[in-house]
Amino acid sequence: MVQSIVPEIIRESVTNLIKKGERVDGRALDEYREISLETGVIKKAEGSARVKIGNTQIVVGAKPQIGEPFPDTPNVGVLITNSELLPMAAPNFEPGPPDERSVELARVTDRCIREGKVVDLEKLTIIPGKKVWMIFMDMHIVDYDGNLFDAAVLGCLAALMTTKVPSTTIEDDEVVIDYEKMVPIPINEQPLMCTMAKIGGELVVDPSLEEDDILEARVSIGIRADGSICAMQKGGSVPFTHEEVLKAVGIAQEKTKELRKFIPQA
Amino acid sequence: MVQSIVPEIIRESVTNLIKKGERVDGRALDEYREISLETGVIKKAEGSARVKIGNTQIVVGAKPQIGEPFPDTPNVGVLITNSELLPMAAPNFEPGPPDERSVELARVTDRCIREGKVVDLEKLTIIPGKKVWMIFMDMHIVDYDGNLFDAAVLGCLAALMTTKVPSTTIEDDEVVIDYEKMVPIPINEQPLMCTMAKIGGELVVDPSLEEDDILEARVSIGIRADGSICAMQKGGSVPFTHEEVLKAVGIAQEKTKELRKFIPQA
Amino acid sequence: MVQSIVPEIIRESVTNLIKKGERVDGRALDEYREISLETGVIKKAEGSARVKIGNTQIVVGAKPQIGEPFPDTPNVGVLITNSELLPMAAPNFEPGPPDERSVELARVTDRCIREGKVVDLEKLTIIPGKKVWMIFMDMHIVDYDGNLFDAAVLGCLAALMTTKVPSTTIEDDEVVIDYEKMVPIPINEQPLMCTMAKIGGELVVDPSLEEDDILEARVSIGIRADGSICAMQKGGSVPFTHEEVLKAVGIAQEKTKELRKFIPQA
Amino acid sequence: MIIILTSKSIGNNDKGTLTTSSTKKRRDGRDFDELRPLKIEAGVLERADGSAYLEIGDNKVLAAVYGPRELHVRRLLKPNMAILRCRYNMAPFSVEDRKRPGPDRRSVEISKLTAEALNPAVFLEKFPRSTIDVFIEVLQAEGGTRCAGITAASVALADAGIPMRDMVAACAAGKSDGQVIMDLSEWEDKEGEADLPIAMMPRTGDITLLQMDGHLTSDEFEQALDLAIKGCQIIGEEQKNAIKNRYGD
Amino acid sequence: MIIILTSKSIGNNDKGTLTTSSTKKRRDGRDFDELRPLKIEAGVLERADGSAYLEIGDNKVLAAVYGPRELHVRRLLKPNMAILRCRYNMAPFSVEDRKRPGPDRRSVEISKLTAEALNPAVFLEKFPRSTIDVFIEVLQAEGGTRCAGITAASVALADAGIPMRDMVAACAAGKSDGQVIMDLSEWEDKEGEADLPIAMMPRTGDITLLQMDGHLTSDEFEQALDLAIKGCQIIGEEQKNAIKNRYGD
Amino acid sequence: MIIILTSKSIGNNDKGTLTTSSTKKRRDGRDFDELRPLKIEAGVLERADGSAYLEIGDNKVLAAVYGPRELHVRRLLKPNMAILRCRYNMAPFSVEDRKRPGPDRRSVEISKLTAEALNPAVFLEKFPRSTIDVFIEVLQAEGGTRCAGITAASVALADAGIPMRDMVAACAAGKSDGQVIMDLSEWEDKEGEADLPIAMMPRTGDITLLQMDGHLTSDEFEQALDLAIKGCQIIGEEQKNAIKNRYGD
Repeated sequence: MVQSIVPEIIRESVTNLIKKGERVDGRALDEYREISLETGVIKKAEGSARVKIGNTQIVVGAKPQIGEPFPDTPNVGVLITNSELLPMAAPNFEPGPPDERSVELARVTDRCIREGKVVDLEKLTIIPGKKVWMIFMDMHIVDYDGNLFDAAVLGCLAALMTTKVPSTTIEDDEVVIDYEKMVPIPINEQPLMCTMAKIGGELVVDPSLEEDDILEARVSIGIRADGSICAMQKGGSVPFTHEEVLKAVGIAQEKTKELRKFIPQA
Repeated sequence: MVQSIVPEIIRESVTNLIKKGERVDGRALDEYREISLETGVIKKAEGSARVKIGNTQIVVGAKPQIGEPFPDTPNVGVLITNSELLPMAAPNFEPGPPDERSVELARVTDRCIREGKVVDLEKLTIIPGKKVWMIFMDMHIVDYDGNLFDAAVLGCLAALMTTKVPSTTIEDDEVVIDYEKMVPIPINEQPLMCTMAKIGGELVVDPSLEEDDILEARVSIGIRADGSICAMQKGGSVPFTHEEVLKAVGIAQEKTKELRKFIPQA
Repeated sequence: MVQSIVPEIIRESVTNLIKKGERVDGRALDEYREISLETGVIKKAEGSARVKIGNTQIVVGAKPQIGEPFPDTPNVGVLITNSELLPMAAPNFEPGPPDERSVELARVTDRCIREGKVVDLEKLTIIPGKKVWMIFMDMHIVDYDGNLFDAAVLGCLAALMTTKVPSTTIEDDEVVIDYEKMVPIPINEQPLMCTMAKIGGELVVDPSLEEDDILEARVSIGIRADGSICAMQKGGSVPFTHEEVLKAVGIAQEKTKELRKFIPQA
Repeated sequence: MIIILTSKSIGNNDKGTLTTSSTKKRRDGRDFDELRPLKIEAGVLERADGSAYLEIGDNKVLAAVYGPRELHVRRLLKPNMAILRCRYNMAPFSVEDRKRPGPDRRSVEISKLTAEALNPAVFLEKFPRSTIDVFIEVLQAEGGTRCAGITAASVALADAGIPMRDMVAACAAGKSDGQVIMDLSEWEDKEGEADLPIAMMPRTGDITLLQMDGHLTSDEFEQALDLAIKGCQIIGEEQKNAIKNRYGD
Repeated sequence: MIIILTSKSIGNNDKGTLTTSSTKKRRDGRDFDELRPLKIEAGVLERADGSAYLEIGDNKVLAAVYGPRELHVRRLLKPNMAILRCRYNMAPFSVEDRKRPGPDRRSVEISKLTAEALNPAVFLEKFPRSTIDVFIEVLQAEGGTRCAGITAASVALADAGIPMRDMVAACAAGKSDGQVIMDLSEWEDKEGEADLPIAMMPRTGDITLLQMDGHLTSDEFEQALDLAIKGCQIIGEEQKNAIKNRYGD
Repeated sequence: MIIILTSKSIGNNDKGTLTTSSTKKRRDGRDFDELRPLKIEAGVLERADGSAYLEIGDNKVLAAVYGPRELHVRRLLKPNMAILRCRYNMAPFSVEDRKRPGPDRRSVEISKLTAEALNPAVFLEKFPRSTIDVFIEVLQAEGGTRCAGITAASVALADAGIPMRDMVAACAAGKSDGQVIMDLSEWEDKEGEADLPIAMMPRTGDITLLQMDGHLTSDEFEQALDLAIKGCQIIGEEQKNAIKNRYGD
């Protein structure tokens, strides 16, 4: 992936605005852009969602498949998260195997969903030690306008909450799949993620593309419904102070409360 | 693959000749170059052929292997076609995984052979749903002098017509293979392909390398023995008119009749 | 891998010294640098060794795994040798899949160990035709200061001589593994390798990095304890004469005798 | 900015002009010369220089265009014209059984043919030493995605303001259940006897994509070719409407 | 030239300064705020411009630095500063089940984060148009290898004579068996409730790596963060000692 | 233009000159110092600058040469000489069990050794800043393909008009069934005790490829080396004949 080159002049004007508590697009420092979420957008996927934060747009599809559990967790289903920063989404995204940015997005999303205990993976066991449901969750990033993390977690959560698998029964040690009887996968928790950029020494929520390009550092924090923390990831080459980290946790707890209204009703 | 650079002057002279109904190598517009075909050239392959059209030379080897059928076609054998545009065949062919040109050749050949119903794939079933013959057909392009498609289809057809597999019997749900008793694979149809280049507004059959380098567009048409059409592929960045397409079909039907005399006797 | 560029002046001075029977580091032409060998350095590996010849340093880990034998050798265990010329080991080693130099090192080491009959592979059969021990031997080259071959063979031999596998029993056609009862793998022979460089027409033993960079040709010879020859590999683009080859065999037989004192006691 | 167009009625109205007559209804209720419901939107993405979203039947396809722009690998550039590159890609969730991400042989071939199908329509000579990149993402596949992709890509090119001789519209015809038909569905393609996808510049009738596999007599081929051309003409109108709806007349 | 340092005593001595109190001993006998035995050596490799070897618990990690040096791929160079690249890699034999050689998604992510964690400490602006390459090899893994790698890499950078604002020390804290603890072992990480690896420049307290996964309340998070910072401070002292022992004061 | 040569008689005629005597006939009826039937043709391909086809026993090998020519990747070029690159490749159908296309570790090693074996014979210094590319395709393998490839490549280089100090001829000797023998067949190689492939410039006797694996005493090694050298001499004559037959004396 080729780095965007941001003229110094843009950096300065964005930074100076933020220092004054303002943003180029008129938002408050802790304000999200417009968010929209649709589920069930892909009929061929057993679960799906299209999420937009500002102009950032991600289509998520979840596809279950019967497979074998990992040897060390014989009674636990498998969740596999993949992301594609499509070359259509930005002029500097290139075709090819996922680069480090795409890998980071997939892994952070995966940890937030997994450690946030979204899916009750043990209930995805079909035959203990032998057959479990594997859920492949693919994120297709089609338009990139900053802050992929929050959109990714919201989209994956929504896709999983609407995912159904065929009911199964065991007859003579064989799995019988009933596609007529689709059942929702068991959902436990609903963690969400809030990303903040550090620009001009301030924390700004939901960085836009322009802000993303010039940010000094970034922190994404996953928060469960009860306010507890399930995931965290710093990015960028400028440090955070101890105080900034604690402040960021507080902001994330507040803002994910707001985000919760976009979660589809179970 | 690096594009050949053809000086404008060659393009003009070749084109002008063709507009007069003549070709650089003295052929008529609808005339093939010399064709030769040998079968059984590779003892280690269960079926094989070496085909030459002009100086274009392809060695084809067919190797059967017992494998599992695709889940959606449990009673059908598998045919896999692969082509290697070897770096020995032309100065601008490079080592590495098949490029788009090689992929197109393999896929067009595969469709012509498959849709032309050459092999009775259902008869390659050994145990329904469990074991079938998979035929790997590998095309080794060793010398490239234009018009790979027609040579590829002719070579693959000849290799398949001479392919033998060991006879199999089932004992206790196990496949018993008898290498002493080799039987020909069941052949249904014998489609052939005819390729035409559009140069100077004319259709010329069996484009040579020189013509291939300057062609405006190309169309390859697969024809069964009864004259029906089983495959078609346009190439190149210049369009065909409706009339040209119909004319090309007619030419292909005529010329594949001629090609038939090179098919080995069953 | 980028070739080191050695100024002509170094080449001349090293060569002239050798023609006088001397070497830059003061060694005799047939003298090894300091050698050290430790085994059991990696607790997580069932067998391991760290070997140093001069500043060349290789860490070898052997990991057994239960797998299926090759169809044509149903009663023989499997030994797989891999080497990584780590980018940390030299400024011109690059990350990525093994290059030809790394592949050659792994294959020559593998042949010396395999053809030198180090491991009694037949005794690694667990269920004939179905289950055997596969030993993965990975060489991690962490510091490159010339003469990898001799260090690789010595390190792999030492790692294998200290490798233990859990004992297995068969119950109802299932393999029962007893990790409490680790048994050494059966060792037959103890071949070692001696590498010589041809510089200025002379053969010098254990080429240093400086000598490696300017050598005209290289020959590595594997010798069993009884003096018989089990492996040989020439490298470099200058020929050897018939006499040089025979002389090299003699030197290798002498020098591997010296190397034997570093082999761990069984 | 969003346009929803159903071509069902259009297809029916024009039916009478074809000489072939057929009374058998198709599995999904369509006539032999009827397109599936079609919807095209231009300008659906923010970052791309041009974009389009297309639904035909249950196909859902996005196309985006970047360029003309410079390329790092100078060796590939042409001194006298732009090169048009295309990447056709299927989302892993777009098909029944999850598709592994990344190009396979099918998508490599389709990418090549798509570039060749669009090439003749673009004034490449206006942009020497540059590239125009076309990206097609199939979000949901239901038969005929290569045609859907070409059709969408053509609208995205226009949306990007790249000067074109004409739109390129693509449509398949084929034979299924013994009948020569327009615009095969997934089921008709899979169970059918032949598939003939073409692309065309509607104004001149020039054919820029031509593929066929299956089994057709010469007569059937001619019928199918006529149906596919007819389909391209209808689709071409919808492409123009999509652009008009975005930019006005 | 070889320094063996056990931080066990250091950790214990300083324990009283933390506000959290806990009486439960850990599986390996450590207190909640105690590091595993730690050993750092600088200058262990001949070829690399700088290197370090680190053991913490049963982790064995090598780090090597090459640079500042030129890069073939000029496109990636920056006109006003060096770029710091990092490759974190696990030896196939470093883990219970043999790891296939080559990068996987985990090592790609850790490599990126390691580069970001080291970046702020290095005066990159002193070396325009060049690269500094950091290679980390995990020879044996027992929980906390990313922190071990960053800590070792920082010593290797110093050993290479690359001017730095401060060392970067890394240490995880987390929660296991209901208790917030410092420096999780493999078992505590695997069976535990949360893991919080951080990297820090000890002089300023600036945090250059920050990751968390698991489940922590705000209070637990704050406790864990304090423990991790404490761990970094102890480790930072050992880094300095390692350099002193190699080069003298 | 096509030359068919059987070396059987040649091998037999010269047998007496070797000091080793052996009465046991080999599985395929050959004497211990007898080559398999050999056939070499030069100039068999149209496009390549030089080419050769070789059969020895059931081996069928094609070699092609392109160059001296320029290379895109300038970094690899040498200012004072050409570089000779080699690619040894086996056709998927050349062996009993289909081989997956593309290079494996074996072919990577053989490619490297083949380049090194040919290098000393070519006047590379005459072509600074260029490459000479040698491509070897094994169409059918029956033991000894690396030697067959080198032998064929050498003829292809001559056919390309590239100035050479001498031909490079390659031949293996080894031990099978307790007997030291020349030119091992596939069966003898697989079931045998040792394999010693060499390449040589026949005029000077200089050895440019030397590999061995198996088990040989010093005496057996010397015998095998002598046999391999003898084989190279015979093959060298056939190489010259192939060139003569193509170009005349």
